[in-house]
Amino acid sequence: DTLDEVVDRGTLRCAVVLDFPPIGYWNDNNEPAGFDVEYCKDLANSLGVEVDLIPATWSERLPLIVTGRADVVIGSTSDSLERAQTVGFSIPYAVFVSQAIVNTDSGIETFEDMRGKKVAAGVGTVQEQWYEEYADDWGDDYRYQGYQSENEVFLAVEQGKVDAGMTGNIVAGPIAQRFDNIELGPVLPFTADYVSMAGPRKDVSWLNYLNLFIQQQVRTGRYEELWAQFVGSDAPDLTVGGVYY
Amino acid sequence: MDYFSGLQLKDLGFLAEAAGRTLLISGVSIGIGSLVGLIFGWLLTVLGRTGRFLLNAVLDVFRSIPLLIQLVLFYNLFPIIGFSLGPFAAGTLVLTVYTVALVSNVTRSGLESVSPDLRRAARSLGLSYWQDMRHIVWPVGLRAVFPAWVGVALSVVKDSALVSVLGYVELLRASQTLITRTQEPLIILAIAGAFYFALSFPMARAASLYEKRWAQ
Amino acid sequence: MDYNFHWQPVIGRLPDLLLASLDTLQVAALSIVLGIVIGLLLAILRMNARGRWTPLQWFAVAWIEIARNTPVLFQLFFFGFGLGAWGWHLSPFMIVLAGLSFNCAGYLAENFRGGFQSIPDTQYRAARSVGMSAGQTYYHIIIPQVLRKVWHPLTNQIVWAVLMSSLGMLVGYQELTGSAQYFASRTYRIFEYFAVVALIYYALVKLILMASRMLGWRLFRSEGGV
Amino acid sequence: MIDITNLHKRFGPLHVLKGINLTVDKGEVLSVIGSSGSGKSTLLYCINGLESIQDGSIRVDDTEVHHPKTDLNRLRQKLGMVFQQWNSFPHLTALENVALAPRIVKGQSKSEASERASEQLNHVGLGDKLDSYPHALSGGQQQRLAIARALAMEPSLMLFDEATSALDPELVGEVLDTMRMLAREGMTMICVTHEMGFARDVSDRVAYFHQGIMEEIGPPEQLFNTPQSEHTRAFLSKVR
Amino acid sequence: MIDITNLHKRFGPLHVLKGINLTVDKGEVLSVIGSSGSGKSTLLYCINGLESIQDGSIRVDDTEVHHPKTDLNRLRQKLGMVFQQWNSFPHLTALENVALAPRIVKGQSKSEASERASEQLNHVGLGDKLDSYPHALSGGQQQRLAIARALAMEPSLMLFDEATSALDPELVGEVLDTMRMLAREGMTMICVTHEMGFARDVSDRVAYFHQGIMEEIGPPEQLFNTPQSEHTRAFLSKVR
Ligand SMILES: Nc1ncnc2c1ncn2[C@@H]1O[C@H](COP(=O)(O)OP(=O)(O)OP(=O)(O)O)[C@@H](O)[C@H]1O
Ligand SMILES: Nc1ncnc2c1ncn2[C@@H]1O[C@H](COP(=O)(O)OP(=O)(O)OP(=O)(O)O)[C@@H](O)[C@H]1O
Ligand SMILES: [Mg+2]
Ligand SMILES: [Mg+2]
Repeated sequence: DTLDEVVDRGTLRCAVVLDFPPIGYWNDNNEPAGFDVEYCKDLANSLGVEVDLIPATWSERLPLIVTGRADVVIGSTSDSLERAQTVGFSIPYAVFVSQAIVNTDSGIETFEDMRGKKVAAGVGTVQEQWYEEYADDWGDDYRYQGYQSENEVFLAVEQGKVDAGMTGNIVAGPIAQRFDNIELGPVLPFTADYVSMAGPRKDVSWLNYLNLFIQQQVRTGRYEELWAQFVGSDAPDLTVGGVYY
Repeated sequence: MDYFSGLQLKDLGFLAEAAGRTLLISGVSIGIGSLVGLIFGWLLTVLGRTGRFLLNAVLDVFRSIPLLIQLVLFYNLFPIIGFSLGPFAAGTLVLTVYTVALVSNVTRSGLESVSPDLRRAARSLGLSYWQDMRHIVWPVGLRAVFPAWVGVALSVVKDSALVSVLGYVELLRASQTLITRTQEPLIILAIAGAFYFALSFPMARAASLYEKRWAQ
Repeated sequence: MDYNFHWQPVIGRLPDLLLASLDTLQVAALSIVLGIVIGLLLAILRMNARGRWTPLQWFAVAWIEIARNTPVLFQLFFFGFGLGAWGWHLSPFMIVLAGLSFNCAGYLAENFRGGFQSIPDTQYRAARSVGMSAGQTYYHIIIPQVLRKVWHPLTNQIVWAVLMSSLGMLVGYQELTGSAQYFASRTYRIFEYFAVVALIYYALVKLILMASRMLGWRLFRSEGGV
Repeated sequence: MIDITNLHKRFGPLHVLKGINLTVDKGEVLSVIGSSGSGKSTLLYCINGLESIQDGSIRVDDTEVHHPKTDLNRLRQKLGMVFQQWNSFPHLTALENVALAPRIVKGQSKSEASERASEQLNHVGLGDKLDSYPHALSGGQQQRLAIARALAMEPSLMLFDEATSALDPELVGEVLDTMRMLAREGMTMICVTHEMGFARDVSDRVAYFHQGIMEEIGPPEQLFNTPQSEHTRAFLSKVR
Repeated sequence: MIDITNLHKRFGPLHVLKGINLTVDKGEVLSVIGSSGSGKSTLLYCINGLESIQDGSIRVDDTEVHHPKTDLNRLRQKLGMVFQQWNSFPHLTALENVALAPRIVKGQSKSEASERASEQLNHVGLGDKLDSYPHALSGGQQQRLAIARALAMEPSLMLFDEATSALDPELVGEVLDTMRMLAREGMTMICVTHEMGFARDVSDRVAYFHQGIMEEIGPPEQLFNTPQSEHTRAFLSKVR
């Protein structure tokens, strides 16, 4: 199985998304950095192997697993049931709330204001899928635009091509700070976005290993530490009350 | 914490390195692709009807499907059939096949452009088929299509930008990375564009001058 | 490798994909039309550049050379984020249209120039010598012959535009490739979707070539067809 | 009919015609001979207004060809011209080739133009080729087509620029015969030619051009049998 | 020297040569005339083994040309050939054009081949063009180059296929002069030609071809002055 293969090979092929600061980004030495990148390194350490980081776009994440080019994706992958038909998921390793960033001229304050406005998200993100549920209701007021990367979404909002972009709350903050004409928009009425690591669907022992790794990260306080380092606020609770995973 | 930073001098180095990778992947593809394409082009002039039709049909497929699709398809196909290729290997393979498809066409028309009279003249001096090929047909035919070949090579260099969709960090992908970090699309795109232009324009020019001289 | 192909979802989406291929054809057709018009203008400007160059001719030459010497994808990005930085906002459709038209105009301009230059001078002189005006000469004598000369490269350019419109995916336009990627992003069965899309492109290209041959045969039967 | 005085023509630094004086009368047939590059074709183009001139004047029936007010398209209808090659329009049938200019330049109706065109084609012996495209005609037939096309504009002067030199030897005859027929019918003609036989038999006068200068002009017997200039002698000995 | 009996050549359904019988002796100069498409070029190609034949035989110095065992490349060294057009190798200088075949076919050393090549070029009057590329030579010079190239293989028979018909009238003379020189030197020659003057002056015999049949053959005076066949008469009257 993958676990043996990784140990034999001596490298862990870990896919990350690098246009999603602070979770994954290129630092000013043009090297990968961020919360997910540190997780990849920790995972490799736990196995005693080298890490081989594979930069991916949103829509490339799962094909990398399906076609066996990566051992694991640590890329803010929301654990939807549709996706679970294609890849296997670990227990959640982080949780986000979906939030909009808006152009200062857009006049958007609430989610309802986004009706009739141009709204963007990355192709293949959960925001895109959840937002599409409003398509039938809104009719012509539903004006959605997909982009290849989160970064293109930010650029589009910044340049005023679209009125709002949908992303995770953690990313939204820094973006709004960085650009003069972007500000934080409404928190989106979507369910909380539990994100998991993804691995080959049938490889249960590998998924088990990943589950344990996530447990250990929280137990040892590494989770809190990295969250504080990159996101800067309190690390969110990874459990859901009233049900077993 | 600031995850973004302005454009720095060392970013130019980053772009230069990526430009090197653009040259590497297109150079390898053009090199191998041209060799194989020469052979296929020659085959197209000597094969029988069916052979020619079949070979043409196969090569034609690669000219009739967007390169982007070919790249994504092959990149995903190899692991499925059992061996995993990195972006560089997969990109090189697809670009090479693409080059073969284009070069074989160019070669064929070059060889066919050598007039039968010229070949008769060579044969009438007692040159054998292979001597005729080696000393007359290849040099004359290939010289005639050299400019077209340069055109093919340059289009492969430019199309190598598409390998970026596989995650291979060539010039265009590198500029995207920098755009992500610096949010300065205009200047970075201008640098990338200038690089392609500086590579392509002089070569295209030289080839067309050569063509004019040769046409006389 | 134990990969199981899932074709069912793709088959289910086939009608959507075929609809999307109409978008592909539409953007390709429009950019070819624009490319022809602009390409003709550029060719005429460039051909008239004898001796001293005017700014207009510099413009034409710059357009032609940039279009031919940089990647199409670069040109699309430029019309996408590049212009955006100046506050010009093009919709993804407009980005693809502008990028492909820009590119086609540059390539076609050179084809047209070659076409014009391949018409022997005596054709022009023969027409003028029977009293035709310059306009009449172009309309009745030169253009029909140039059209025949550029028919083949023009067909190639149309095919090229169809193939290259697939880059629409990378700038957010949902033509055939973009839609396929969009649908595939649900189940992540990229290979299956793209395999089907490859077939559709192949069929489109063959259709275009056939149409061009038939039309060319009708138009140019005077010279034994194309 | 034609009156050329002190004609100078330059292509940039190249001085191609260096002061030509020449008169051609109505009904006269003038042959122009001379080696390649001596300016023969250029002379015809200047007469037709297809090339500008730098000095001197050309008058056709008292119209100054290069006067800015001259309506060249009108003038050219008087001057039929036949070139060495590539001169039939390849995308039109023989009939359309001939009928086009009368229709769009003279404004004849389609049926009138067609009728006259087929008369002209009969005249040059192409009555059975009305609907053929040029690529289906032999070189000689194409040249006769070009003659018919020029005649359809009812010109009063015909200019021939080496009309036979691109033809196979066997096809030369039929074109020369057509030109002979025109000469007999009294057409005024200037023929640049390499066919010394034709020049000798048909012309009223022959002019020899050498490097932009009309070295010698006179009746054919005189020019061929007792050439005055050394250059003429050298040229004639080369072309036999 | 050459012995052709009952030669038949077909291109698919097209019967191009219909039973040719012809003997050419050593030192003889034979001119072949006839209208376009009558099979003259095809005859030369068959003699040279560049085209297969369907019936009959061609023997050169007692070697059966189309016998499967015949080493054609060897045979062709005996048979120099000059074509109508475009037959100098455009990528080689004049010297290399001439020296190539002796070097790679006959295995001469580079210096030996070059030396002989420059002799041959001198012979045809191109001594000052050794290092010129064909595109810098006039048509007549290119044809003389082609003759030198053939001569460099020291052939015992030269085949000329309308060697002058693509040339400007002024350049024809120099090539014909070279051919005359060869004839004087005693070379055996078969010349397909449109130049009746040459055929009359230089040949020992002239053959007239018509639609794949050798209609008439004889000394030039006889063929030109008292042609026997009606077709010959018609042809001669057309080419003057
Ligand atoms: N458009 C042009 N621009 C520059 N030079 C020209 C042009 N047309 C002709 N010439 C030059 O003018 C000279 C005379 O040319 P012209 O065609 O009149 O000669 P010609 O006597 O007709 O020769 P030929 O017998 O080869 O047709 C030549 O040196 C030619 O190169
Ligand atoms: N390779 C070929 N395939 C088919 N037909 C051919 C081929 N070569 C020649 N022919 C035909 O054979 C006939 C004789 O051709 P050939 O070239 O021998 O004529 P020719 O007497 O040399 O005429 P010309 O004076 O035009 O050179 C022509 O009808 C020609 O079309
Ligand atoms: Mg001329
Ligand atoms: Mg022949």
